[in-house]
Amino acid sequence: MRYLPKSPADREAMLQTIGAGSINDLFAPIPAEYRLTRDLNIPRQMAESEIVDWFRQRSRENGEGYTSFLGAGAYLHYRPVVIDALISRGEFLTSYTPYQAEFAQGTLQAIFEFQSMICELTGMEVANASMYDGSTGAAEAVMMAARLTGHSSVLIARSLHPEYREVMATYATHQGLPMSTVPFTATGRIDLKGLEQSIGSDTACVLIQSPNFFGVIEDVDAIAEIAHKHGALLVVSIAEAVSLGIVEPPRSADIIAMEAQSFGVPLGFGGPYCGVIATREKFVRQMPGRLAGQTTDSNGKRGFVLTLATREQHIRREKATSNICTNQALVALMVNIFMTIYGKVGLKELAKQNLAKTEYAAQQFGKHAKVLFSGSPRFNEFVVETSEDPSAINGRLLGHKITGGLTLKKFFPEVGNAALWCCTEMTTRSAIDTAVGVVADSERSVRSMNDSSVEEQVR
Amino acid sequence: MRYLPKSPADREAMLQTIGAGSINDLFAPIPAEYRLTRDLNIPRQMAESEIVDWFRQRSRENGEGYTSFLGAGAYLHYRPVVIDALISRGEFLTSYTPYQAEFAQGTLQAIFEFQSMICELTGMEVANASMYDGSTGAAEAVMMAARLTGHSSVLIARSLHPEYREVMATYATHQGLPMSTVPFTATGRIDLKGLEQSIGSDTACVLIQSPNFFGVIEDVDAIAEIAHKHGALLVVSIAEAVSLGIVEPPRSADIIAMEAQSFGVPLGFGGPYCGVIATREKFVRQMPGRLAGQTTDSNGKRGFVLTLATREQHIRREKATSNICTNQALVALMVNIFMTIYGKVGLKELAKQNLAKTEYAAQQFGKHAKVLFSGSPRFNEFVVETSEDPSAINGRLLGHKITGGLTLKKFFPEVGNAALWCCTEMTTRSAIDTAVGVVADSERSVRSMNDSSVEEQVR
Amino acid sequence: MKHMTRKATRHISQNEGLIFEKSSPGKAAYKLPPLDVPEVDVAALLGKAERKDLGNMPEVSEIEIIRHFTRLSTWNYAIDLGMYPLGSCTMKYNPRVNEAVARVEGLANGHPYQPEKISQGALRIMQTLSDCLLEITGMDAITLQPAAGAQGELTGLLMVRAYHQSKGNPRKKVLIPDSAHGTNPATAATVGYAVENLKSNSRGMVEISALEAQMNEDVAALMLTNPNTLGVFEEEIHKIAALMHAKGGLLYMDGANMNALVGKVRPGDFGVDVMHLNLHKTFSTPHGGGGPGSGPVAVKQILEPFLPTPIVVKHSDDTLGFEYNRPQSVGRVRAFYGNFGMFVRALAYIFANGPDGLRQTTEDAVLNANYIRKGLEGVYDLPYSTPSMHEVVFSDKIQARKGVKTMDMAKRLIDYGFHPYTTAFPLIVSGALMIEPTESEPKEELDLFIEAMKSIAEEVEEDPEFVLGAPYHTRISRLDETMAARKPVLRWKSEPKS
Amino acid sequence: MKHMTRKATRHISQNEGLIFEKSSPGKAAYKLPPLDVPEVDVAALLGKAERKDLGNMPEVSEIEIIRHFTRLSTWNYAIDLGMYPLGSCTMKYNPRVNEAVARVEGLANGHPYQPEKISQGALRIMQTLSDCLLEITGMDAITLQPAAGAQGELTGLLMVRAYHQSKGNPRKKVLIPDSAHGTNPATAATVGYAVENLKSNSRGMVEISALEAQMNEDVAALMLTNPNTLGVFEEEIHKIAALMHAKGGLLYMDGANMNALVGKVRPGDFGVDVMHLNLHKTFSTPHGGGGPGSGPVAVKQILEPFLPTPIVVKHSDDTLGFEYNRPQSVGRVRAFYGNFGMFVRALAYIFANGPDGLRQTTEDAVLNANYIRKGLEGVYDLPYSTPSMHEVVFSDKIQARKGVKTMDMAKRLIDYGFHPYTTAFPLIVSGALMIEPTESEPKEELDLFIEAMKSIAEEVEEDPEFVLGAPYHTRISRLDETMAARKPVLRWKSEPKS
Ligand SMILES: Cc1ncc(COP(=O)(O)O)c(C=O)c1O
Ligand SMILES: Cc1ncc(COP(=O)(O)O)c(C=O)c1O
Repeated sequence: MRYLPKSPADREAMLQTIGAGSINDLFAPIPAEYRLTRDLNIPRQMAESEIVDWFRQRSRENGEGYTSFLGAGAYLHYRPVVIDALISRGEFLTSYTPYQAEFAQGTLQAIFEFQSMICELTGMEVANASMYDGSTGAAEAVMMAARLTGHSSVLIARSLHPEYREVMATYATHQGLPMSTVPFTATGRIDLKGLEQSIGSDTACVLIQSPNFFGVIEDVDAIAEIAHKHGALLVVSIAEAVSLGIVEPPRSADIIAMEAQSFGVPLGFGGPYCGVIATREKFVRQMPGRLAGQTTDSNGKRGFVLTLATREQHIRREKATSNICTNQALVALMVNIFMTIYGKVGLKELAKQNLAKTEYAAQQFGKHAKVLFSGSPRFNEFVVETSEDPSAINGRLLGHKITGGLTLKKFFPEVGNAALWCCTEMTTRSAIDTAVGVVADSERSVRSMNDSSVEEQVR
Repeated sequence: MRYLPKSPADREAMLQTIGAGSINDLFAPIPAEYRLTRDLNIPRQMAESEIVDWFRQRSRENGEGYTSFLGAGAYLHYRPVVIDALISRGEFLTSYTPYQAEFAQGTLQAIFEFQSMICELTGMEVANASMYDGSTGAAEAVMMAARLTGHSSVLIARSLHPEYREVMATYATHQGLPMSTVPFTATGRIDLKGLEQSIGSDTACVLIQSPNFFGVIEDVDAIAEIAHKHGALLVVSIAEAVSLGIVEPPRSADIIAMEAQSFGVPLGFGGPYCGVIATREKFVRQMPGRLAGQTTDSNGKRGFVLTLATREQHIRREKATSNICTNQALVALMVNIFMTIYGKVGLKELAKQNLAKTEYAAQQFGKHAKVLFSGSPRFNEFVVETSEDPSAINGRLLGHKITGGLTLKKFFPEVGNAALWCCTEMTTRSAIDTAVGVVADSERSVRSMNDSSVEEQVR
Repeated sequence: MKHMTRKATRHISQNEGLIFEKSSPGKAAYKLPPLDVPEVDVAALLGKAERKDLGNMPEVSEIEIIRHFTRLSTWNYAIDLGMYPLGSCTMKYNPRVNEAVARVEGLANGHPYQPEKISQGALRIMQTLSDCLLEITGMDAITLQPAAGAQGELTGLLMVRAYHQSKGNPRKKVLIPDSAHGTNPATAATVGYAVENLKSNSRGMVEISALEAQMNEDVAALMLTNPNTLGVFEEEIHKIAALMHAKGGLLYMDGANMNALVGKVRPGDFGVDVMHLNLHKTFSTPHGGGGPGSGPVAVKQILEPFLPTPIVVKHSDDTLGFEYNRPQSVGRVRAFYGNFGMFVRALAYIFANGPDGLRQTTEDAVLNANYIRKGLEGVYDLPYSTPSMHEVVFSDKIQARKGVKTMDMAKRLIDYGFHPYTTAFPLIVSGALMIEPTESEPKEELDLFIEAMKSIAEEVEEDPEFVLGAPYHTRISRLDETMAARKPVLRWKSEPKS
Repeated sequence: MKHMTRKATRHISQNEGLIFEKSSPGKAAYKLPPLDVPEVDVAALLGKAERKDLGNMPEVSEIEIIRHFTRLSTWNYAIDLGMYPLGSCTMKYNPRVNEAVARVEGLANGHPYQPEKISQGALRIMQTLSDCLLEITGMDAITLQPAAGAQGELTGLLMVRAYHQSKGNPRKKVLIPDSAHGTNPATAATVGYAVENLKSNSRGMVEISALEAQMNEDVAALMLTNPNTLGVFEEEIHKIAALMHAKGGLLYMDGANMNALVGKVRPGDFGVDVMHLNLHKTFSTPHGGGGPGSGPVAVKQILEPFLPTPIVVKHSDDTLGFEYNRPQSVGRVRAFYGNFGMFVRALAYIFANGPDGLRQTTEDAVLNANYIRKGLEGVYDLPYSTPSMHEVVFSDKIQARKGVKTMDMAKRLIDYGFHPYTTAFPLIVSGALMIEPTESEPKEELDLFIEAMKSIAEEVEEDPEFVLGAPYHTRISRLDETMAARKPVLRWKSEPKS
């Protein structure tokens, strides 16, 4: 009961003031037959040291100490220690949504700065305070596009993160928003011809990802042109925010739905992350999520408030632009601090290091196996096709304390024995060389097996 | 240069304002022949990630993951996470000595509470804001005793922490304070007869430790009686603060010099720790170190200030009670928070767990080897005498990822093959059993060797 | 100050501009390690996709960043500073050990796609938390995937829809009491249901006869908050459940107010079919200025087939894993597995409390709310005299006569050093003061709060104009929200170069 | 406020009593794990040594502790909040990475007596830091043992004494300029030396002729701060060293002001024999409200035999270890090896800067001080016009005519949102304003400071009485220090039970 600030005497005195004979008097409204008369069957109260030990043990069972080549929507970048030092301040950590602006200017100004930086980076005019994550952000962006256009079907690139596609499907089902998929070509980019064919006058938007799930940068302008020609909006999902340091943002998009996890948010086994939606000013009243805006106080001093709340559920209820309430504020603050630390020059340099590591790795892998889509520009991910099933190779890599690239079979059976590899500034050359070595060994042994089976056949 | 908040343009503008042509103009007062015209030969500027990696590597070389039975003036107790969460607040971490009271009430009130709790725990009337550590605190307490009595020799228990003794010797050398040592008896306690014989009318104080270096609780009242009878003061050093939860404080002492590391301060390879001196009110003006005192502001509101500064070097210079200036403030704050967390009931319960673990361990060791001084009351340390050199046993324990007790030979050649073991609430029964097992094996193999050499002799 | 408060004083507070106003070319807070692979020619690799310029992104040093956010933080109120009695938000203590364990290396750095073999720690956490939450709610199956309460609602209603669909008819409507939180109707709309309002009765509860009248085969579910947003336990919950079930409908419970129930009664036992929990309310994960949250959805057996994918399962070799192949699933509601970091924190909270601690927590929460109710009864109008559980809702009826509204008194409360109560709802109370102290408040703080509220009521009597001008003691005075909405300035822009 | 400041505003601040005033029997913030060994009978084990009662130790819960110390903290000013121009204290930015690496498990939990074999990490840190500090100072050997600057002085003078002793005569006196910090004479006394004052000349420096006159075979050493406490570099340092050495004396340098020199000039090169460093000043370890510090002492070869034990050595197998067997050593100055946690931080700081960063740091520190000097020249009296290095010392001569002293203006500066400068010394300046901005201040903050100081000077002209009443904007007004000293209340006492 170490969190409870009451002594038995306090409780007694309070009950007396209230005029209750015992605490259970206060629970009288609960029908007696439902009242729990036993202890919950959960673990007994533990000491803090036991709790810490228990989770440390879980940590040791959870890949502690492995070097990873996994990306696919969750990226390992260095997190400057300043981030946690600052977000751990109780004034940020333990405050609520800044509904009372005069008592929450810290959070509000930080949100305003977050929105501003997201705009700078994405080339959009307005950005919101955050969405749950990249996948739900993308789904909300599509619903927003449907409201904006009044159209009611959606085109989705197959090269969008497959789990984002699934989420999109879940959200769209009951919105009367039929979805269809646009394939990618051998370049790893969206099939523009296919897009032209699928798009129609009822298309609310085209949803693509760039860099896409394979790390390939799409020709956004070409896609935008097609979309706009048909009165559809272009929604671009960005899953790897660090790409914005060196990859031109999709300025021709109408809505950008971004996952900002790369900006200082721990991998954390998949969450909490930080979605964010950015768009043009003229679309702002259809935007979901909270917005901080600048205003003045009664003495003319600059200050910030949550604004345009008439879009939101607590005012508009069933007519709101979204049902979102709690968002990812503290994670957005991490992102904010990360963007501030790296800033104008650092984000570029960081992105460049990612590019260089990835280029080196792709070159090395390319010597032994096939790197798919290698004619297209890419950021920090690439697909390696091997002769052997990549799961088997990954199994061997675990022995080197390395987590290999993501096996694509589950999501993209059409690419065969392929895996999605990711390098960031954290990936060392020696880890790359080790992984390449294991892949090379695999290729060699498959070749020699093939040779010997050829020999066998010959014999 | 990430810590430097200036752009090249800022520097240029400032130089212009100053009227300097270049930054080196400002270094003109340094004779040219001494100016460094090369880079310092130190490691190149490192990225934060590299720094973290470097120290993590050092950590792995530094006993990470070992279970330890070491005490001897540095104790491993559980540190509630609240401590670091609070002392990491910039307002505590990055403020200076509270010389400007109106802008430092947080630090000052915390010091006042620290002093108050130290008084409660030690049974003394006043306590200071901290000293460097237990060893220097003891030395300062002795010099204080010399000033108070006007006497000029010192008696020191041999059962005082041997490094404290060394520090005492260093400090005393040039103070004209001849030191002599009072031995301990087979009970592990100070030789009261020896004390009676050594003490004289010129003795400024008797300095003992309780629980002493062997974990044995001294008969403080008896020692105090002897000291006082001869006009000497009794200075008691307490190295294991947790003992105060269950061991009667040395109320008959005149000065208590305490090491409070046990109260929430990391082992940290020996520092920073937290010394503190507590004494009687009448001695306060000879006390070294800072003191916070209560007062009121011009509106009669309660507030706190540093006080009795006329004892200190910045006012009194060569006539000060001590040369101490910077103390261990942030560490004292850790101690403060720890004391607050455990409080009146928790400190007792904590101490009781230490006692129980130690008793269990001593019992178990006692089945196979000799536990010295076991007739005397002890807290959480005990001395085990083995047939084999304990260093050899400890070498084997390292294989079990256990750090055995401290080999005493270096400090106390007279005790032979003995080691000082410590158990705290962190020591698990299974670790104790493993260590006991290794000691038991050692005893068995020595016995069988002896047996076989006896056999050999017989043959 | 008209009246004095023992709670707070004024003190000097640092000003701070926008980060962009501190930027200057050449300052930097980062440093990258040297590259251990060859440099690349970006133009050659990216072609026209290369970005040349990062616009007005700031350039500042580390100390400026520390000061910037430290200064900003000092302008916020927080639970760590005092009582934060926002009704319906359960602003309880956020234990520090939660933060510590969430940052343990293997948990903070675990990749969602790392092999199951090296994900056993995370899976075990999810499994253990699920077990605990099922025991606490008395439900049969659970998903941890939803990111917050509202997404929990969405997930729950999707399952409701899938369930009815599986019976051949998704039905058309969801019944929602007029006292409900805005997310309830907003969610129902998202799932494609029409929202039908259910009027509360004079005791602030569902009127059984009204429910009887409105319930029919078109109704998919009733979304009920229990205790409801008045802090009132629906005493006839069993009848409500029976009524719904009789017509094939389901009972959805918005679990935002579970802090009134944990360890004392289980929704699964009183007829709830599906419910969400807010780990960021009941289970102490921090609010963080608005999030992140986590909104697990617990269901009865009948709804289990519809849970989002993946779910955690135990393999035959006793290791844990994810099961994706669930044909009746409503699908994913977000990428990966949910806000895992919040699972860690919530589980740490459950461990720290145990069965006895959780029960005592609930009791203290209810005790605190009733203590405040007692202290302010008569001073403020109590629109519903029904017994309060974990929160109490007053109205500004008495003060409104002097022209002072709930929001005005809220602003004045800031001057007294307290964060205000919730003013935005429940809509059935005009001018609501919705007060939820949680269990984390000592008697001392409650007494100060009661004192402050009484003092404000006196001020309203003596000088209503004065109260309307509040707050007076904050670094800025009342902000112009109308202007903010009329001419939205939603981002910083660099001054046009002259 | 008479004049406006752009630096700060007033805001609401939480009150908080003493922790004892929150205590109540039965509250607890701790919980111990179940005991895995048998319970013991305390009375049987301890007999009369058993403690029965812990007096008035508090009983409070965790949330109350979080609030208590969080509230207290908000009453403090700090580097993280803004400029902290305490002269001689080098209040520079305390990097957060230092705190992170100091908490890495094997370093935070290393026991000082663990076997050398598993202490190589800590030893390597000590070794690397020592190497860096020797390169920075240009000295030959070093001890990291002293806990702070003053203990560094003690250690240095002990070595001086041991050195002279080894030559047959410990000598009697230490020369100390009148501008020196109080620890210098206090330390000399502790080591048993008589202190002889050395008068500064009109330029604020050591007067060579005076030194010549006072230097003789009775003098063990000159303790010199360089740059001295006026922020002035002793231009004739080479002559000073030569003079000392000619008479067999040693030159001790108080390195408190090394922030003016690092990377630009090395004391070892200009004749210093022994010096201490303050890791908590020059090397960025946090001040923490008054400590901990760390005061390594670096020496020339001739003093190496006298270093405290143990020292770090490299064994023949290239592992590191401690060497205890040093017969000429002055002995230990504290238990274990010094404030190791500060070594980690200081080394992290050196790594983060590198040679270029350290030099730029020094240049910026000197630039900042000179910028302030320029900005306030004429407004405040500059008693010595000698060029300033890293700090500038004004006097209150102009303002004192109106009855306003340096401490009064310091209090008023608080109202402007700045921590005051140092007022206590150097004693050779009556009414000193000793201002050390460090390199951590942006131009913007310096401009605000200059503006504030000018504004205060104007206020003194216009309304000196007003300034005498400062501070006005803090949560408490000026505290009665006289009463505190006259009737000391140094601890809380429970109210006598009535
Ligand atoms: C009663 C009720 N339901 C639903 C919600 C929405 O929960 P969330 O903010 O986690 O989405 C809230 C949040 O305040 C609430 O109070
Ligand atoms: C010039 C000078 N010398 C010595 C000291 C004493 O150093 P410490 O406080 O680390 O003991 C100080 C501290 O302020 C100082 O400024």
